[in-house]
Amino acid sequence: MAGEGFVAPHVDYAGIAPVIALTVGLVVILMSGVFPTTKRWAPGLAVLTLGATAGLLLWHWDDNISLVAGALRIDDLAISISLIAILSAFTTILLSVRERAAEEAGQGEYYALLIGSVLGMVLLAEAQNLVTFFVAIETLSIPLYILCATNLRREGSLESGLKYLIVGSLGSATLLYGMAFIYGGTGSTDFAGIAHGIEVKGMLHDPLILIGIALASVGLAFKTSIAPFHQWTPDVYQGAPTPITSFMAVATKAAAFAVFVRFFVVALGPETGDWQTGLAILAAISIVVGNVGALAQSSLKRLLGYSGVAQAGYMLGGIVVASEKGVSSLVFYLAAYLFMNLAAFAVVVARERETPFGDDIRGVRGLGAERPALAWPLTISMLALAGLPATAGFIGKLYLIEALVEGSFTWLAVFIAVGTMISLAYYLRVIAAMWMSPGETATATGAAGAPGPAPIISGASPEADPVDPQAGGRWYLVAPAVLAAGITVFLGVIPQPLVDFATHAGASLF
Amino acid sequence: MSATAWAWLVLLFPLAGSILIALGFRRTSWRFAGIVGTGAIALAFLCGIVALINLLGESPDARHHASSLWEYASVAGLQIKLGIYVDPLSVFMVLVVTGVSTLIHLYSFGYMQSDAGYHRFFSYLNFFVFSMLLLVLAGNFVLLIVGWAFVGFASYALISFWYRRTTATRAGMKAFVINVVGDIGLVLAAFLIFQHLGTFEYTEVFAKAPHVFHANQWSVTAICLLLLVGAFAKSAQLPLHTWLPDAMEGLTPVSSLIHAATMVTAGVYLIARTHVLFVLAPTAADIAAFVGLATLLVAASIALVMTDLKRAIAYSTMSQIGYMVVGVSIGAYSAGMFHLMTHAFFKALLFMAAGSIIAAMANEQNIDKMSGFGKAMRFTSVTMLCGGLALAAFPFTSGFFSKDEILAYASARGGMYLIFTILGYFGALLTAIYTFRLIFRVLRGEPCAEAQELIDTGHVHHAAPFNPASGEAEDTDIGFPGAEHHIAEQSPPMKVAMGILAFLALFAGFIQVPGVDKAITNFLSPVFSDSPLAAIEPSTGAAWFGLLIGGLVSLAGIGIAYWLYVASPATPRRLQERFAAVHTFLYNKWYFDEAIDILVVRPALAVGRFANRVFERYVIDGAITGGAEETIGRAGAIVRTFQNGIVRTYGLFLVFGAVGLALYFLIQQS
Amino acid sequence: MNIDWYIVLSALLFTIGAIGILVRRSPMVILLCLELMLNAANLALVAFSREVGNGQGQVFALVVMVIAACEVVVGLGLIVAIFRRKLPLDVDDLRELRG
Amino acid sequence: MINALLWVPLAFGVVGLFLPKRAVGWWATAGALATLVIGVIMAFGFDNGAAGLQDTVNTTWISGLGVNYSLGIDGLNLFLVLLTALLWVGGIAFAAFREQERPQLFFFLMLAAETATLGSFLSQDLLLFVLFFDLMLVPFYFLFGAWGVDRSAEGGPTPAQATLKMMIYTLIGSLLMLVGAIATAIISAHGGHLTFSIEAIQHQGVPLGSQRWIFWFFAAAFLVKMPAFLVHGWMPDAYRAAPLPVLVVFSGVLAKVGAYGFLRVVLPLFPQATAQFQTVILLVALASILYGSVMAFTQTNVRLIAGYSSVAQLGFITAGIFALRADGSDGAVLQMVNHGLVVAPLFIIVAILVERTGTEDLRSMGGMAMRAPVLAALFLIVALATLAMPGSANFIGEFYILNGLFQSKIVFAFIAISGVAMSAYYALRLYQGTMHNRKPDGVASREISLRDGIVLAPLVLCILGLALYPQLILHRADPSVQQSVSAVTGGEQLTSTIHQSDRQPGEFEEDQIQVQVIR
Amino acid sequence: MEAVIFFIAAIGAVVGAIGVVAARNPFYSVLALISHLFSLAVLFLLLTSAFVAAAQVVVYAGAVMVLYVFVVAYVGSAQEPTWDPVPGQRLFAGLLAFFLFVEISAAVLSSALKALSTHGPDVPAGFGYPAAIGNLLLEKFLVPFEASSVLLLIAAVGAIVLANRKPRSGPQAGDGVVSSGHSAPKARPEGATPAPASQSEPLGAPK
Repeated sequence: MAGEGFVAPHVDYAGIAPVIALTVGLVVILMSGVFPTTKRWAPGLAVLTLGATAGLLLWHWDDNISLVAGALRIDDLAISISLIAILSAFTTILLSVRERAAEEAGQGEYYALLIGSVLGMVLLAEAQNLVTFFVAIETLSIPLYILCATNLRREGSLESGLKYLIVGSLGSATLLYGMAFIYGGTGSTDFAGIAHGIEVKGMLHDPLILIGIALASVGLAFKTSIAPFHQWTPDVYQGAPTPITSFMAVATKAAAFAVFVRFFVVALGPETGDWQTGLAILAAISIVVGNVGALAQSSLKRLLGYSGVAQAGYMLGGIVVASEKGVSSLVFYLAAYLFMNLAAFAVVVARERETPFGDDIRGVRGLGAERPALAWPLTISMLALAGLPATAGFIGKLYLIEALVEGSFTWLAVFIAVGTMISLAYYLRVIAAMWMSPGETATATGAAGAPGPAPIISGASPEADPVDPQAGGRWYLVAPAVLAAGITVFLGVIPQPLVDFATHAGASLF
Repeated sequence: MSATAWAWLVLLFPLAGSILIALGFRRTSWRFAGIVGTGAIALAFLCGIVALINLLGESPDARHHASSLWEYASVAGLQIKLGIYVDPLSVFMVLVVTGVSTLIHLYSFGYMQSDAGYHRFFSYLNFFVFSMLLLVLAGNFVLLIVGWAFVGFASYALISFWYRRTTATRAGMKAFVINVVGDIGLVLAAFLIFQHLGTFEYTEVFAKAPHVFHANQWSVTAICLLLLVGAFAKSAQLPLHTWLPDAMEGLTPVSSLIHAATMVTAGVYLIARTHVLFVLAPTAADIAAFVGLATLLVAASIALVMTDLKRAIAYSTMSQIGYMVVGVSIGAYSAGMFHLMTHAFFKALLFMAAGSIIAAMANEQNIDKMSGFGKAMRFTSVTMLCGGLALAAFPFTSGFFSKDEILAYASARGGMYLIFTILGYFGALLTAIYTFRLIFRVLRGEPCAEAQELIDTGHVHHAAPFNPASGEAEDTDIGFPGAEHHIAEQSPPMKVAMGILAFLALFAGFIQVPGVDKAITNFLSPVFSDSPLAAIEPSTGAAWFGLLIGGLVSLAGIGIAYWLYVASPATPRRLQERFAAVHTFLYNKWYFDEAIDILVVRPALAVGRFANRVFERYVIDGAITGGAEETIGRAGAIVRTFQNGIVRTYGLFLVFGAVGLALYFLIQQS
Repeated sequence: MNIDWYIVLSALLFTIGAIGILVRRSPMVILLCLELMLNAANLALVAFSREVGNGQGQVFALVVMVIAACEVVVGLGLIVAIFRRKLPLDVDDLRELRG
Repeated sequence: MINALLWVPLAFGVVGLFLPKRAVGWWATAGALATLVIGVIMAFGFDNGAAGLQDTVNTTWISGLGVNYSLGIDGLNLFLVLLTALLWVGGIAFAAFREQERPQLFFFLMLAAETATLGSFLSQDLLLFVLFFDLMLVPFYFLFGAWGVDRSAEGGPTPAQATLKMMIYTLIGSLLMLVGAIATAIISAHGGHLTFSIEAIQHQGVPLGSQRWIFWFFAAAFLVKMPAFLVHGWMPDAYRAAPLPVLVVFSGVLAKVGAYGFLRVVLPLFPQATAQFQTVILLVALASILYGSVMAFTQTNVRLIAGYSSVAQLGFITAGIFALRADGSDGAVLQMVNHGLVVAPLFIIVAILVERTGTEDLRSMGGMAMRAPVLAALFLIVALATLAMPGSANFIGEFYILNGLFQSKIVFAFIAISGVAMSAYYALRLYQGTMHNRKPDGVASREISLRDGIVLAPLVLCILGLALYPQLILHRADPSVQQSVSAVTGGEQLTSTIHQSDRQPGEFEEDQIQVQVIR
Repeated sequence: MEAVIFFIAAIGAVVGAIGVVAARNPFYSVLALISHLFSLAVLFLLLTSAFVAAAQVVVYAGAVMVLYVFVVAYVGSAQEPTWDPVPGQRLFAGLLAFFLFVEISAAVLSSALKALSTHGPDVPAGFGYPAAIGNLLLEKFLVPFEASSVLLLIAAVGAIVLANRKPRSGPQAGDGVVSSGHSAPKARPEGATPAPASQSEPLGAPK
């Protein structure tokens, strides 16, 4: 194989156009950051890049082709996940307007890193072999390590960055080690090759493969913040600049789940019987841990972090059943999750900037009377996350549960039900704060400390002092919130389009 | 128009009257209410007469008609029509009810004049008459139950008519709840009947029963016993009688109409109506008879010592109903109904008189405080005497014939049933004694202050209104006992009513005299002809012998009463001291209230308190809700303690997870 | 020398690296320990690539080196930032976020 | 038509959001009235004899998941729908006569709640049913929470806490029900085409093994909703927190959805399981009857007296359904409507009383009949209906229920009927305690205002009307009920069966003779 | 012969690794790591992957380590106290790591894969030589190759973002004090005065 003359691989430039677009965009934005004049174009450029990429991706809708010597494969799953990531990134850009972190890092760098992360996600969603997979996952993570730390003034920001880096690297090291074993066991780094290798080499149920699967799933579970590998989630979510948190909450999860599905369903398809129950147990654990963990949180970002853990548990169900419906339900849920979270985070950002409470729940007290335009989105998103009807959340749960029951994992479905029940306790607490308790803004205009010192776990540290008392009215915060909430409800009433979308994505794997 | 059509009219008038008065309470005068109320009942009475005539026009065995307006609730195999059943028995009852009611309405027209709740009173009273008629005319058990409950409600409403008297409301509640117990008995009986006969219609039930059940089969016995629960509750037979004395809280006209003349006799009617079943269940019938007997004696014994005028009469009512129950249970149907009728007359009369006197006493009911009204209130005392004589079965008064006919029948049936005769006469003795105890103590002797005032000034005595039961001052908002009271002497309507009744009390007995005529028996015979017991009949001689004994007993009783309360007034006190224990026992009404209180009421309330204070708090809120919260909260705390912010701990957990997962994957295969 | 020896060795190194991350508190040393783990993985990859006889593992190893370098750079950058921020270079003391 | 019925309220509510404060109340009332009118029109178009569904709508909603948007009316839900429409008119009008804060939102939520409730009654698709069943809760969560009464002063919960409790309690059930519903569809599909249509599933059937656990998932949802004994923990707090106009519709209708669910879903889809667990559910029902009654006559808070009385009433209804006889279930359907018709006015009256007395403690009320005879009269009628006075439709309802119970499980009937006596006590206690006895100081004994009269009178008239002709409901409900019940009993004719031991007297004598011969 | 080298190298690697973990002083840890890397390079050679070995020496032991040394020199190498504040941390760390090791080795040794207990197949000459690796990199692994280059760029940017702080944010070091008002006490050289600048400075305005 080696030695003979070099034969350049056929590169389908149309196919990798999205990737190229992102790369180019990244470089351009970086450049723009250099000169003070062009600096403020950076957000615009970033939006442009994302738009272009989205367009290119949509252009490839429904054609499943593998690119560049089988390193990548652009199919509906990849596209749908990439689109989710891009949408999330887009919102993040909106939320980052006037965000201190962006200033600290310098516009150019900030958005370049964001785009870089998106690039990683797109690659990850399309990855077809272990090497690409690993590179992509790092391309996804490393910018995030940095972005978390970009609000250099907030100790919490640095802390979260470092924590994320350390645990993250530990995770990826484990993942890598697992990959090594899988490669060793099957002699191939291609997903297809692995599946093939497992069968022909008679490696089915072989310890070598199994240990590989175990370690790899640790790494993936870490990225998707499945308990007990979730512990970074609340801390990092709380410490990171809120726009970045929203990005991590949705996009990272989506991309990681995409590769999770691909890797397990395609590469480890033959081993399904071995890993199903294992993952199911993980799912159950994170449902419980996430939901009970969120109960007593007073920092909204932290609360959303824990709820993210629980939600990840639900979504893992879609992988557990390893069926087409499972994958579709996963994609559906991810899409729904995107909108629910965006609405919530947009509101959090707004309140963070206009109240002295940071992301503390006191910040949304009496919001219903004060700023309905923010209260409704947050309300809807909470109801949706709690899986109440007439929201996308309900349909998503319905979809997942249907997949689970069909895959005869009813017990996990019951877990989801019970978990949801617990989750009401904290989602509704937020709603109650908004509608059923008087506003506290009046009493606490002085400082966060006015009504007793802010609890330690709350993110209400004075660096988060109001940077923009009018934030609650800014279009770039209200519009995303309202829009996302609207879509959440719309998809709860007319889910058919998204269902079709998801079914396509699911079908592309089987 | 057929008899049934008239029967429907009988039902219609009182109902219409009730609604009319109720709706017009704002705009119309009290006179309007009184006239409409009385008129409606009078019309109903006339319709009853017409129905009777219609019925008499037919051959005896064709004298029963069923008629229904619409399907009330008929699905899934049940069939419940809104239907009535007209036969001699129901017509008889209709006449008694409407007749007496008319007079009592007339009486109330005067008696209630100064009551603010005048409209309400007449509306209720008409509604009661309607319910009572519904009860007697009902064509199936469900409708019977409806009427049954309606009269119960009417009695409740009228007992607690002066609803700011706590005693009154409490008494009303008691009456209602006990009556509901009775209703439940009937409902269960109906279910059982349906289970075996598949219908609720009288005609079908009575037609099928003899073929379906055999004598003393458990099911038919059960049915009869359940029916008896209803009957006893309504007719204040042991042990469900305690509500009746308390019901005397109600207005005197009400006591006389509902709690003497009509409603309380519904139990008797029920037994007579369902005699077919009782014939099939002799055991049940005997039980009924013995309960009746017991009630008869117990009530009479209590009546001996009661110092509250109305309560004393109430106990005598119980005792008299005891006679009727005995009668209809052992088979003396027509005799029972006869006594029902006569009793309606003289007992209503007695209450009216009592009401008149109480009014004169400014609402005081304690006979110890009364005396000498004989002079003060001529008319009242005369009428009261008539009633008393009838009640005491003084020879040739109505009570004399009716009561003794029952006892004569008992002796004629012989065997075990002689007990009823003997004890019946003993009861008669007691009756005579307590009746004349009242009469002597109230009418004779030196006029008391109130009486004197009446004699001197001709004005009814006035006093600050107070509640005789509790002694607390009255809330005069709701009028009566209000500004002025009304006594027969000064109120023509009352006079008329009492006069008519006095006449009836004395002479109504002559329509059924052994050997001479037996109008009632003949009239009712088509109803009871199917019962083998109806055939039994004492010979005229035996009957007259019985009457003789009865007469002597009654005279003896009156004599004793005279000796005790007139000749040597000290004796009663001595007797009291001599038999203190007995006296207190009787005075406390055999401690029935206390017993029920301890056996039923307190336990129920205790359970309630337990459920409220302990179970709800510690089990529902504590264990179930709190437990769940606790567990979840704990779990949350644990999760958060591991979330200690130290990155190395997170690493530790990650590795731990890796180890665990790897272990799982490795062992699941081997 | 048989391949499995190499693998076991790499496992040993991997676990030593893990221990390092768990017990050391200086972020720098932790980064070094990460290097250990990645290198252990590299060793495994190379060994396996020898065992299966294709070069993919080696390429993978090379890529891993690059990535390791990136992580180091970012990590060191963070460390410098923290240092500049006058915060202690001790991961245990960075625990404002918890609960 | 049926679509209009379902969506008109919501439409009005949405429009109402943009109206001025003063107008919105009337607008909402108009919306409720419009709904009622539509409902009545449909009722007139209803074919009485038929058992099947009428004017159905059925279109695919989520094709991928086999969920259809299918509605329909039959004997089971016809009158419940009417009841819903009627009570909402009452509740909304009653609220419209009073000052509400943030009225636009208030009435929007009320009307949204109506749509959700109607949806759960109308939907013929299992999943749609579950969806509406859960959805119902959301508006009430806000109504109770944001407009509720704060009890923290008297050591009670705040509205937020109370409603949170309610939500969690009720959603335990309904989430499990969601799983159950999906499982039902998938299992019954046997790998074939997945559908949630109740009829289809009934046709395909569910294997007994699965029925067993699914049954309990559904039962959990319905029993909590009612609420039944042991899972009623949310009721006291919620009832004390709720704003009274909302409580009118809440207690009037929502509890019935649970009972209705048993008839609509559980009996047809899980017949064997139903038969198997009959006794257990009956025990729960019995416990509810006794416990509810006992609590009702020891409570002193007027709301809770009414609340616990509904626990008892729902116990009766459940018992009737699980007598598994047509008459029992007929009675249950009738009783659902009746109870709605009495408990709603009851709460309106409670609201009026509270306004006049400024307290909810029975002990510090009383003597109001004097100056408010009309109110007293209306209250009296309602109270009598509550205690199932013979002659009221409630009596017929309980009569049928108990008869069914009596014929199938005699012992239960005997115990259950004791609840009737207790109901007499607590209903009268409530009436007397407020209307009769001495009037404490500070009690403003005013006559009912004309406006409230307008709200209250129609409801009372409905009670009277039904009292005269309960057949109206029974007759229409019966065919559908027969259908549901026969699913369990295997369709044997459910008329009364003569007891075996009964025989002709003739035979009896022969037996005796034989006996003698043997001797 | 081969075995001997293996063992020497292996021991070197292990010792180096332990050195990294054990050394109190970061500087020594770095040195230990370098030695470790060298011995790994030897092992790579044994596994006939010359290019990797070379890269190992050049990139790692060379470039990366130098970076380390610089940073260590910059932030100063503080002695880390020997005791561990987190109770049981070391114990569990050791135990878990041990288990992990056992599991992995067990997996390896119990694997059914024949090739594991061989030297591996005979490979063509030039296996693992730059040419072969190069081909692979530019054919099969073109994407990862390019991607990792982008990643390097990102990392560089990141390093700049984090490490280079504009002079204006100097005083804001003070924020830390305010910020950590409720966090573990720390050595804080400069005073506790919150910088008013941080409040009033208009953001988004061009500096």
